[in-house]
Parts: sequence; structure tokens; C-alpha cells
Amino acid sequence: MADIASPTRGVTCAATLERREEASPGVFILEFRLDGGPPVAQPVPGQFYQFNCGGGREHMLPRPLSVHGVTRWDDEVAVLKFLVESVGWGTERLCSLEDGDEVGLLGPLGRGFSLAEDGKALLVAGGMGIAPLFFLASEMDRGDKEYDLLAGFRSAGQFYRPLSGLKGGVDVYTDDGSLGNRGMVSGGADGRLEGVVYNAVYTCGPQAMMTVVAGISEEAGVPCQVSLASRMGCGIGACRSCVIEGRGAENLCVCSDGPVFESYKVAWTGAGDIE
Amino acid sequence: MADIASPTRGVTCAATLERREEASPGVFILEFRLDGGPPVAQPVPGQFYQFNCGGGREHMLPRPLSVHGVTRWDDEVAVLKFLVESVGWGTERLCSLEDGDEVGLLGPLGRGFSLAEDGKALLVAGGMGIAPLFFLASEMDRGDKEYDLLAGFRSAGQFYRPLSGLKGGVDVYTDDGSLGNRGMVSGGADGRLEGVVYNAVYTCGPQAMMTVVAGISEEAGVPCQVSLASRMGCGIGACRSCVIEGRGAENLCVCSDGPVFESYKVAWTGAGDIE
Amino acid sequence: MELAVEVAGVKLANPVILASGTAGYGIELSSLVDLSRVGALVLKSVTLEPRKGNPEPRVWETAAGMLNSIGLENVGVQALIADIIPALEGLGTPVFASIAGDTVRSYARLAARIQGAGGVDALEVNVSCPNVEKGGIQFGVDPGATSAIVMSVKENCDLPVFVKLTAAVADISRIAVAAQKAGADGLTLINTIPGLAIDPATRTPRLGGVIGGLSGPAIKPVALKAIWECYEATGLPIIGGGGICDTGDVLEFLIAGASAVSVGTALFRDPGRVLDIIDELPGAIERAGARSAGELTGTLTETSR
Amino acid sequence: MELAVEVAGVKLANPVILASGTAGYGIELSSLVDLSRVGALVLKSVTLEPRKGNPEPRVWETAAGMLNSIGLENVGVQALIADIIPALEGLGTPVFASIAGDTVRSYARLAARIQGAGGVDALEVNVSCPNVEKGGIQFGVDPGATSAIVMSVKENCDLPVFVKLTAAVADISRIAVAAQKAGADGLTLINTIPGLAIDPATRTPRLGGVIGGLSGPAIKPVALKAIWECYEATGLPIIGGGGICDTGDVLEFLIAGASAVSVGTALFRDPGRVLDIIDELPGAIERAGARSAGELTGTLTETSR
Ligand SMILES: Cc1cc2nc3c(=O)[nH]c(=O)nc-3n(C[C@H](O)[C@H](O)[C@H](O)COP(=O)(O)OP(=O)(O)OC[C@H]3O[C@@H](n4cnc5c(N)ncnc54)[C@H](O)[C@@H]3O)c2cc1C
Ligand SMILES: Cc1cc2nc3c(=O)[nH]c(=O)nc-3n(C[C@H](O)[C@H](O)[C@H](O)COP(=O)(O)OP(=O)(O)OC[C@H]3O[C@@H](n4cnc5c(N)ncnc54)[C@H](O)[C@@H]3O)c2cc1C
Ligand SMILES: Cc1cc2nc3c(=O)[nH]c(=O)nc-3n(C[C@H](O)[C@H](O)[C@H](O)COP(=O)(O)O)c2cc1C
Ligand SMILES: Cc1cc2nc3c(=O)[nH]c(=O)nc-3n(C[C@H](O)[C@H](O)[C@H](O)COP(=O)(O)O)c2cc1C
Ligand code: FES
Ligand code: FES
Repeated sequence: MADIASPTRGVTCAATLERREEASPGVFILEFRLDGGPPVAQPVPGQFYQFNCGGGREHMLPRPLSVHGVTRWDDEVAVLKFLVESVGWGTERLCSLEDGDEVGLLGPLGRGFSLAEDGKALLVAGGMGIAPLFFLASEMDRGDKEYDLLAGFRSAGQFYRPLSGLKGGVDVYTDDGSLGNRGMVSGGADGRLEGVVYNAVYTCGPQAMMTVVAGISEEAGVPCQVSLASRMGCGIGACRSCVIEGRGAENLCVCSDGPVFESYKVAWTGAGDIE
Repeated sequence: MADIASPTRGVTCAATLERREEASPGVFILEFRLDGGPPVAQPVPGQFYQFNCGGGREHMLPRPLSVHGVTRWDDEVAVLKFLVESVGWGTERLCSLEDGDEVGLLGPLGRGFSLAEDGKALLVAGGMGIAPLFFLASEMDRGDKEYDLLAGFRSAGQFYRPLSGLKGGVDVYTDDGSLGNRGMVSGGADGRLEGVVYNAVYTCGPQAMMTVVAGISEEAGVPCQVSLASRMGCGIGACRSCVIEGRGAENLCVCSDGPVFESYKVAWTGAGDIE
Repeated sequence: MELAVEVAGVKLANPVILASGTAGYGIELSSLVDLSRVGALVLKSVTLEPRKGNPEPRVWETAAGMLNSIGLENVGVQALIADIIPALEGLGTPVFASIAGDTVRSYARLAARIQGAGGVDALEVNVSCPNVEKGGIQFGVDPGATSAIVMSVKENCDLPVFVKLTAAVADISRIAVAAQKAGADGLTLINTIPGLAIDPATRTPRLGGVIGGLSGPAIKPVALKAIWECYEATGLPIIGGGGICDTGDVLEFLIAGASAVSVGTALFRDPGRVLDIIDELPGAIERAGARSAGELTGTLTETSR
Repeated sequence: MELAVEVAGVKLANPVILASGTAGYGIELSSLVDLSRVGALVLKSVTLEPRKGNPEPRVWETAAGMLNSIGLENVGVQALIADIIPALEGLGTPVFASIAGDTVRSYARLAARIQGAGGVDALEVNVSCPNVEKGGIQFGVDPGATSAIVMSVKENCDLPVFVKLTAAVADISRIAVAAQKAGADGLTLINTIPGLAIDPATRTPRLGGVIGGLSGPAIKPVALKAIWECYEATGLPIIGGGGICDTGDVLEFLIAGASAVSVGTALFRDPGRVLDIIDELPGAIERAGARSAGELTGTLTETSR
């Protein structure tokens, strides 16, 4: 796993909501300032934080969320961006925080994407998979790396507007054709990998989609990195809650071996999804 | 128990905080407007409400609080006043509500004080026992009834300022003598019952204090009504959580037989206290 | 949407029942909750003689639950028959009486008395109260004792008999099978789980009775497991409960194997909640892809996701 | 304020221990939590051979708790001895190894292997894992099996032996007494309580392993009762845990009869919490009127208020 960005050691800290913006119905961009300033490790795309969303003793498990961007990270101030879909108690609570409200964070955790030295990359995002992949694309923009980004949404209403500001080529897919191409974003990836020459694929989204993207990448001989999800306890590799099956029938620990894996390491039947 | 105000049947409703005022450190006057307007029964002094203070599934039991006053009760609007000391999770939560916040209420519950037709009454309040007794005194003011009120506090800092606005005679006791008389309010009651002729005693406060007041009232031959407390479940007489022992070794149900009892009905060893 | 269910021959308009001990004798709740709308009412357990119960404090809140040590305070079977059951006549809702004894013979006599008096639709046999010194949970952890009690109850009455079991055993299905063999018509699962809470300041128990019974959402996973195992082992109709607060909970209990569900602790926060649950149930059942409450019973598939 | 305690001859700087299975092999936590400050570290239970554990999902949140069905995934005793224990050398904190087997013989062999390798201060014998098909909780509900395992472990090692029991039995003190007679030096109480959660939308269990073990504040009252009863019945030193989140909880466990306490589920919300608890403990002990942690152990008075 040497070519996947090596895990940095997370720290526990409190964070204060600085900005909340509804990106699409039920999906929010949340910016948190880390209280006490920036800790040692700045997160890389694909890494995640465990959120203690409050709720007293009723809710004992933290909620994992991928980093969506680094708004500021200097000697004094660290502000991180997350893209959160409200799907249950914890995310609903996060999405209804108000400026100045505090949460507990642990991170950055896990291994992020590891970028190829040069060449062009294909980024394939389905649904909330856009959270880490938009961060990745932004970082590639900063490093002047070439990429195309395929992004799938249920329909036009779910489109993530900041995509328009990216430097790379962005192609949108919707299930109902209400915006961009009609159909699955994995289908788009298929066409691309046949034609254009990419030297890496990075993907995140529902498991079915990642399974397809991993398959066609392998067929096309292009290395593919996938960002997986699974239900987590500790987030640091201690409790073995989050494991999925590797291709050698071994256990892969999503929180500390991943969440980003080379696609060929994963047994695609048991892998988790993010949506 | 015919001479104790008969129980009215409570209803469940939501209520919105209209006003919060810190009466003394950690003690708040909270005014709640009942959503949906006034239900059938207007509370009388000594009755209480069960507060669902929120907290998701972590906190399954409601918190009982005596009515402290009726700010408004007409065809459109019902606003009730409570005096709450922050002593644990639920009361802390109530005391940190902000205007416009909602809680769930059930009430009015239980039997309140029943007023003698005429003559002069002695009201003896210890600590938070002032909550129902101030309501009683205010009602007596409205009905032009004669009374003296003895109120005991830990020290001057705990003094409940609105007492100064009452029409009846108010005598204050503090444990440390920092305001009014030094010593126990029950001692004050002793002196009073020897000299002045009262035809009723109404008391609420710590159990030790009520035990003394009940004893000296009985000795002086003056009927005494006590407002008891105990840990509650349902608040409506269904679960038998709240019982205390009666003088005939029978069970008295604080929530529905009480919380106000004639003192001679209570076996003073097992009785609950409010502080 | 069909909400009506039949459990051991008792027809309920909907599967939502008020749990024993939390709704008193019904009368106390009647001005707050329209009892004609609930599926059934299980009365507080009664004993042969009236009982005063345990010393106070009798309740203590715990995380997502509560401990109670009421100790079976009750009016006794005589008052139940003379005062309570007649007062509930015309309610339009099935009434279950619940009985608790300290000997096999006392259960038999309770059953016979209630049977003789009439006016109830079914009998719940409480062999799992954790708050009494004699009987109670001591019977419910012992297949032999449970069996003997059920047999003697069945011999003494023709009412449908539900046996209320405790989950505080290594293998509840053994007890359930014993109850079934002895003739139980149904099971009620689960009673409270014994627990303790301590006041560190005084180093004394929070409850006058020292040990209490844990109820509320905290015990829901334990209840669901018990119901699933007893359903698999016996196929008996089950009234399932333990921490039910909303329709999602109700669905879980039905799927685990319950034919009807009981709401207890949640009544304390808001007695009206039980009617909300009933109102919301049709929509929830539909979203779960079923056309009736009964269709969900025992449909757990053992593969996840 | 004296925080140091001694449990079955093992000296701890303070009574707060990290529970087995929630702190991995220590290494994972070490950059987050200064492990030299905790009272002791109990390693994840190991088996003779490495185990892959149960299908995912393996955790599910419940009200004030969680279910887990890890299924004893572990690196096996060989890797524990070769890689883990050496890496923990110099930690300055006592390390407890935890062992789990599916036969009496496997426990004996595990004990012998660990004893031979050295580097640990005590042994925890897990006879209460609810998430394995063979062994685990099946042993822990059976006094005979528990006794046989403890005897064979004691024959094969000189380390202080703590037996970790389940509270999912009718009478835990019976099992505790059996363990004591067989030579146990201490008890660890309690392991998770078996439970079930269901996804109503799919009518499938929330866990790949179907049944999971319930932990967290939800089970605290059950744990306290188990500890109190086992303390009264055996007087053995007890490591008590189940839902501990703050110093108030720690005090309750000590008073019930624990000599040390273990924190598990609460680590997930905030691994650093355990150090806060240790920092706040002296003040809390003082407020409870004691001069040391040890002074509180087993001081419950059976009258309330
Ligand atoms: C590495 C990782 C990165 C993620 N990044 C994002 C992101 O950037 N944006 C986003 O909106 N969501 C993301 N998710 C999914 C997010 O964690 C879940 O939606 C969230 O935990 C649901 O919590 P809830 O309380 O709202 O829902 P509930 O259903 O109330 O949660 C109940 C329990 O299930 C767990 N859970 C439920 N769904 C998931 C899931 N899909 N993955 C993991 N645990 C789950 C929760 O941890 C909790 O224990 C990510 C998940 C993982 C594992
Ligand atoms: C009839 C009645 C009237 C009351 N009137 C007032 C009032 O006007 N003002 C006021 O400040 N307080 C009053 N109290 C006391 C108040 O109910 C408790 O202070 C409150 O319930 C504590 O809850 P908590 O969550 O803050 O504390 P916690 O300690 O967190 O409560 C834990 C549990 O104990 C119960 N409990 C704790 N203390 C008491 C108590 N003394 N009485 C009953 N239950 C208790 C709670 O219901 C809860 O279940 C009254 C109590 C009763 C029974
Ligand atoms: C205060 C209280 C009193 C109870 N009394 C009885 C009883 O008399 N008989 C009985 O069978 N169960 C009794 N129970 C148990 C409940 O009927 C129910 O089985 C248990 O509380 C679990 O359900 P819940 O979590 O919905 O409350 C009582 C429970 C509580 C909380
Ligand atoms: C994810 C998880 C894994 C666990 N694994 C083990 C284990 O391997 N061996 C063991 O003896 N106990 C194990 N336990 C039980 C804990 O050690 C502890 O006894 C239990 O969780 C109760 O404490 P808590 O409520 O503080 O978590 C595990 C618990 C959890 C939550
Ligand atoms: S969540 Fe604990 S090991 Fe991954
Ligand atoms: S609180 Fe339920 S009977 Fe009084």
C-alpha cells in the first residue's frame, strides 16, 4: 500500500461551525474552525474525520465524514470544509448547527488518495462521493494536474454547483437526464476509458457504481483508487468494526488501511458504499 | 380528602418559553405559553406539571414542577410561571432554554391547597418550597385573604425578591443570618403558632422542615397542609412510583392523592421532600 | 391498510397495547388517552392479597431507560374484580388481566377468580417481576416452575393465557418452550431486566428496593433478540415490547416475531404518544412494503443489508 | 489523593483500564492517548489461530449504546507474542492479555503460550463473547465449563487470572463462585449483552452476524448489579465496566464492588475522555468523602437516601 497516501495520526479537538450553506436540498457545506489552531497534520483528499455530533449518552458512536476541502490552514487558523447529506440523526444534527456551535472531531484519519506523478486522471463521483473527489480535484487544480471529472447525481436538483469552478473537464450525469447526460456515471467512465488515455482513476460513490468503475479500470489497465465506506466504531484501527473483504479473502480495515484502496485489493462483493 | 382541592385532569400540550429571569443564582423564573391556548383546567396553587425536557431517548422520565403563578389565562392565551432550581440534567436544560424554545407539558396534575373560608393562615416555605407557596400567597392576595408568610433561605443571596410585593406579612429566615432572622424557618413557625391565632398552616420545603412544621401545627391544633415531593414516573396515579407512607401505614400517592396532603395523613418518617 | 390483528384468539383493532404496570388499571389514563383507540390494555399485575410494594424511592432514570422497584403494589384480585373490571366495561378495547403469585397455587387461584368474574379478554401470567422477594423472576428463570404455573393456570381458566417472561436468563427459548408445552397460548416479552443504580454521594442505592427493573429504549436490542428466538422456537403469538417509542420500533418488533406490541416507559414522557404511534403506523407499514401489520410478523431474513 | 490500586497483585497507578476489544492492541491508540497514564491496558482477545471475524456490518448504534458483532477478529496468539507484546514493552503500564477459545484445551494452550512468552502482567479469560459460534458465552453461562476452563488456565500459568463473565444469565454469582473455586484471582464484569437490531426497510438484521453484543451506558445498571452480587458472593477483586463515561460512573462501579474499572464504548466518541476521567477522579473521590480510590470499593450500604 506504499502508493496510497500514508495515514497521518489524527487528534481529538473541538471545532466551531463558521459557515453553513445548503448546496442542494438536504446537502450542506459545513465549515469548521478547529479550536486551538491547526494540529500537526493537514488532511489530504480521501482522509476523514470522526464527528461527535453531541446528543448526550443516547448517541455513543461518532459519524465519519470525508474532508471536502481545506479553507484555511496556517500557523494560527485551521478551517475545514465538509459536504454532508442529512440522512439520519447525526447528519441531521450537523446540518442544523448554527454558526458558533461546537462539535468534537477526531482526525484526520485514514489513508487518502495518492496522486500519480504526471499524466491525466479520471475522477468518477456518484452522489455524495463528490465530497472527497471535489477536494481531490481542487488539489489537482492547485498542483496544475490534468484530470476529467465525471459526476453523477439523482437529478438536476442535486447538482453540486461549485463543480463549475474547477479547471478540469467536468461531465455531469443524472439518473433522469434532467441535467447533463442521462444515465449512470459508471457508463460514462466506460466510454472514457475506451477512448482517452488516463493513467489513473479515482472514484467514490455507491458500491454498485464503484464496483463497475473498478472493473472497467482494471480491464482498461488503468490503476484505480476507490474510497470506501463502512460502519465504524473507533476510526483508528482498534476495534475492527469497519473491515471489508480483500481480494485475498483477508480483512481490509476501512478506517486505517483505507478508506482509499487500490481497487484490485478489494473483493468487490463485500465492499461498503458511501451513499 | 374532601377539603383538599380536588384533582383536575391534566392534558398534554406543547409550551413555548416566553420569559426567563434569574431570580437568584441558579434559580430561574420561567414563563411558558401553552401552545393552542388554554385547556379546560386552570391550575390552582399546589398543582404541578410534568415537563418533558427533551434530550431524545436518553431521558425517558418527565420532571415534575409546581406551578408558581398564572401570568395570563383567558380565552386565547394561557401563560404559566414556574420557579426552577437547576440541580441536574432536566432542570439545567429548562433553565437554559431561550425564548421561543418548546417543551412538552402534562398538567395541571394532582391536588392543590384548599383554602379555609376565613381567618388568617400561616404559610411556611423552605428553599424551593417558595414556588407553590408564593403562588398560594398571590392567590390569597387576589382574594383578600389574611396570611403571614415565613420564608427560609440558605442565605441572603437566595432571597426571592418578589416576596416584597406580597400583601401579607413576610418574615425571612436565613441559615447564616445574612438576611432577616438567623435560623430555621420552622423555628419561626413555632413561635408564631404559640402566639398568633392562625386557622390554617400551609407548608412546603425540605422534609425535615415540613416534619417540624406539621408537628407544631398539630400540637397547636391548627390544620396543616403540606406539599410533598417524591420521585415520579407517570404523574397521574398509574404507576405507583411516587407513593409515601400514610399514617395508617397505607400508601399515599403523591402525584394524584397529593402533592398536597393534610399533615395528619402522612407518616412523617417516609415522606418526600422538595429540596 | 389493515391494522387489526388476532393474537391467540383475541381480536385487536391495532397491534399497539399498553404494557402492564405502566397504565395502571386503565382508569387513571382514561381522561388523557382515548383508551378505545388502543389495541388492548394490560392491567397492572395483581396478587391474591393487596400489596403495598417496596419502599420509596421507586424509580430512577438511567441512560435511555429507567429502573423501577414498585414491588407489585396492587389492589389485590378482589378489588380488581369488584371495582376495576366493572369500571372498564364498555371500553370497547380488549382488557388483559395480569396475575403474579408467590406459589404455583396462588397463580391457579388468581386465574380461577378472574375467570369466574368475567369481563377480561385474556390473562397475562407474570412470572418475571424482578421486584419481589418471593416468586416473580425466580419462577421465570426456571423452566420447571414456569411450566407448573402455566399448567395450573390453564387448568383453572379458559381465557387465552400469555406468559410474560424475563430475558435475564441464558436461553429464553428454553423457558418459552416449557411454557408452550404447558399450554401457554401466547408469550409477552420482555419484562424489565434487573439492574442497580448507586448514589455516589451517599453510597446507597438509588432505589428503596435496592435492585430495580430496567425498561425503556436501553433494553430494546435485548427484547428484540428474545422475541426473535422465542418466535423461532415456539411459533406462539407474541406481545413484544421493551423500549418502544415510535413506529420504527413497532416495525422492528413485528418483524422479529411479535404479533402485537406493548408500550410502557414511553407513556411517562407523553401518554398521548401511543395514539400518535397508532396514527402513524399505516404509513410506516406501507413504507416497509407490507399491506397489513400481521404480514410483518416474523419476517426477519437472516442476511444483512 | 491516592489513586493507585492493587488488583490480584497487579499494581495500577490508577483504577481506570482500557477494556478488551475497544483499544485494539494498544498500538492503534498510542498516538492519541498517552497510554502510560492509564491504569492498565487489556488487549483484544486472542485465539490460538488468527480469526477473520464476522461479516460486516459489525456495529450498530442503539439508544445509549451499541451492538457489535466483531466475532473475535484477532491476529492470533503467535502474532500477539511475536509482534504486539514486544512493541508494548516499556509502556510503563500494566498489560493484560485476553484469551478466548472454543475448547477447554485451547484456553489452556493459550495461557501456556502467553505465560511462556512473558511481557504481560495478567491474563483475562474471556468466557463471555456473544459473537462466536463455538465457545464464548456458551462457556460463561455454565458454571461447570467456566470452572474447567479456569482450572486448566491456572494449571498452565502463574499470572493473575481474571475471568470475564457475562451478565446474560439468571444468577451471575453462581458462575462467579464457580470461577473462584476453580482458582480465579479476579473477575472482569461485564461483557456485552446479546441483542438484536433490525432494519425495517429490508427486514434484515443491522449486523452481518445477526446477533451482537450490547455495550455502553444502556447496560450500566445491569453491570452494577452483576458487580455488586459477585463482590458480595466472592469478595474477589473485580474489574468493573459497562457504560462508563465519567467519574460519577467510576464511583458507582467502585462502590458496587469494583477495585478497578474499564472503559470501552466511550472511547469511540472520544479516546481522550479516559484521561479526562483520570484527571477528574481525585476531585470526585474527595467529594464522595473518601481519601483513596480503594477505600470506596464495596462500600454500598443497602439503605437508600
Ligand atoms: C470514510 C467515510 C466517509 C464518509 N464521508 C461522508 C461525507 O463526506 N458526506 C456524507 O454526507 N456522508 C459521508 N459518509 C457517510 C456518513 O458517515 C453517514 O451518512 C452518517 O454516519 C450517518 O449518520 P446519521 O446519524 O445521520 O445516520 P444514522 O442512520 O442515524 O446512523 C446510525 C449509525 O450508522 C452509521 N452509519 C449509517 N450510515 C453509514 C454510512 N453510510 N457509513 C458509515 N456509517 C454509517 C453511523 O455511524 C451510526 O452509527 C462517510 C462515511 C464513511 C465511512
Ligand atoms: C410535585 C413536585 C413539585 C416540584 N416542584 C418544583 C419546583 O417548583 N421547582 C423546582 O425547582 N423543583 C421542583 N421539584 C423538584 C424537581 O422535580 C426536581 O428538582 C427535578 O425533577 C430534578 O431533575 P433533574 O433532571 O434536574 O435532576 P436529576 O437528578 O438529573 O434527576 C434524575 C431523576 O430524579 C428525579 N428527581 C430528582 N430529584 C427529584 C425530586 N426532588 N423530586 C422528584 N423527582 C426528582 C427526576 O425526575 C429524574 O427522574 C418538584 C418535585 C415534585 C415531585
Ligand atoms: C413502573 C413500571 C411498573 C411495571 N409493572 C409491571 C407489572 O406490574 N407487571 C408486569 O408484568 N410488568 C410490569 N412492568 C414491565 C412493563 O410491563 C414492560 O414489560 C417493561 O417496562 C418493558 O417495556 P417498556 O420498555 O416499554 O417499558 C412495569 C414497568 C414499569 C416501568
Ligand atoms: C467493538 C467491541 C469489541 C469488543 N471485543 C471484546 C473482546 O475481544 N474481548 C472481550 O473480553 N470483550 C470485548 N468487548 C467488551 C468490552 O471489553 C466491554 O466488556 C463491554 O463493551 C462493556 O463495556 P463498555 O460499555 O464500556 O463498552 C468488546 C466491546 C466492543 C464494543
Ligand atoms: S472503525 Fe475501529 S477498526 Fe475501523
Ligand atoms: S408518579 Fe405514577 S403513580 Fe405517581
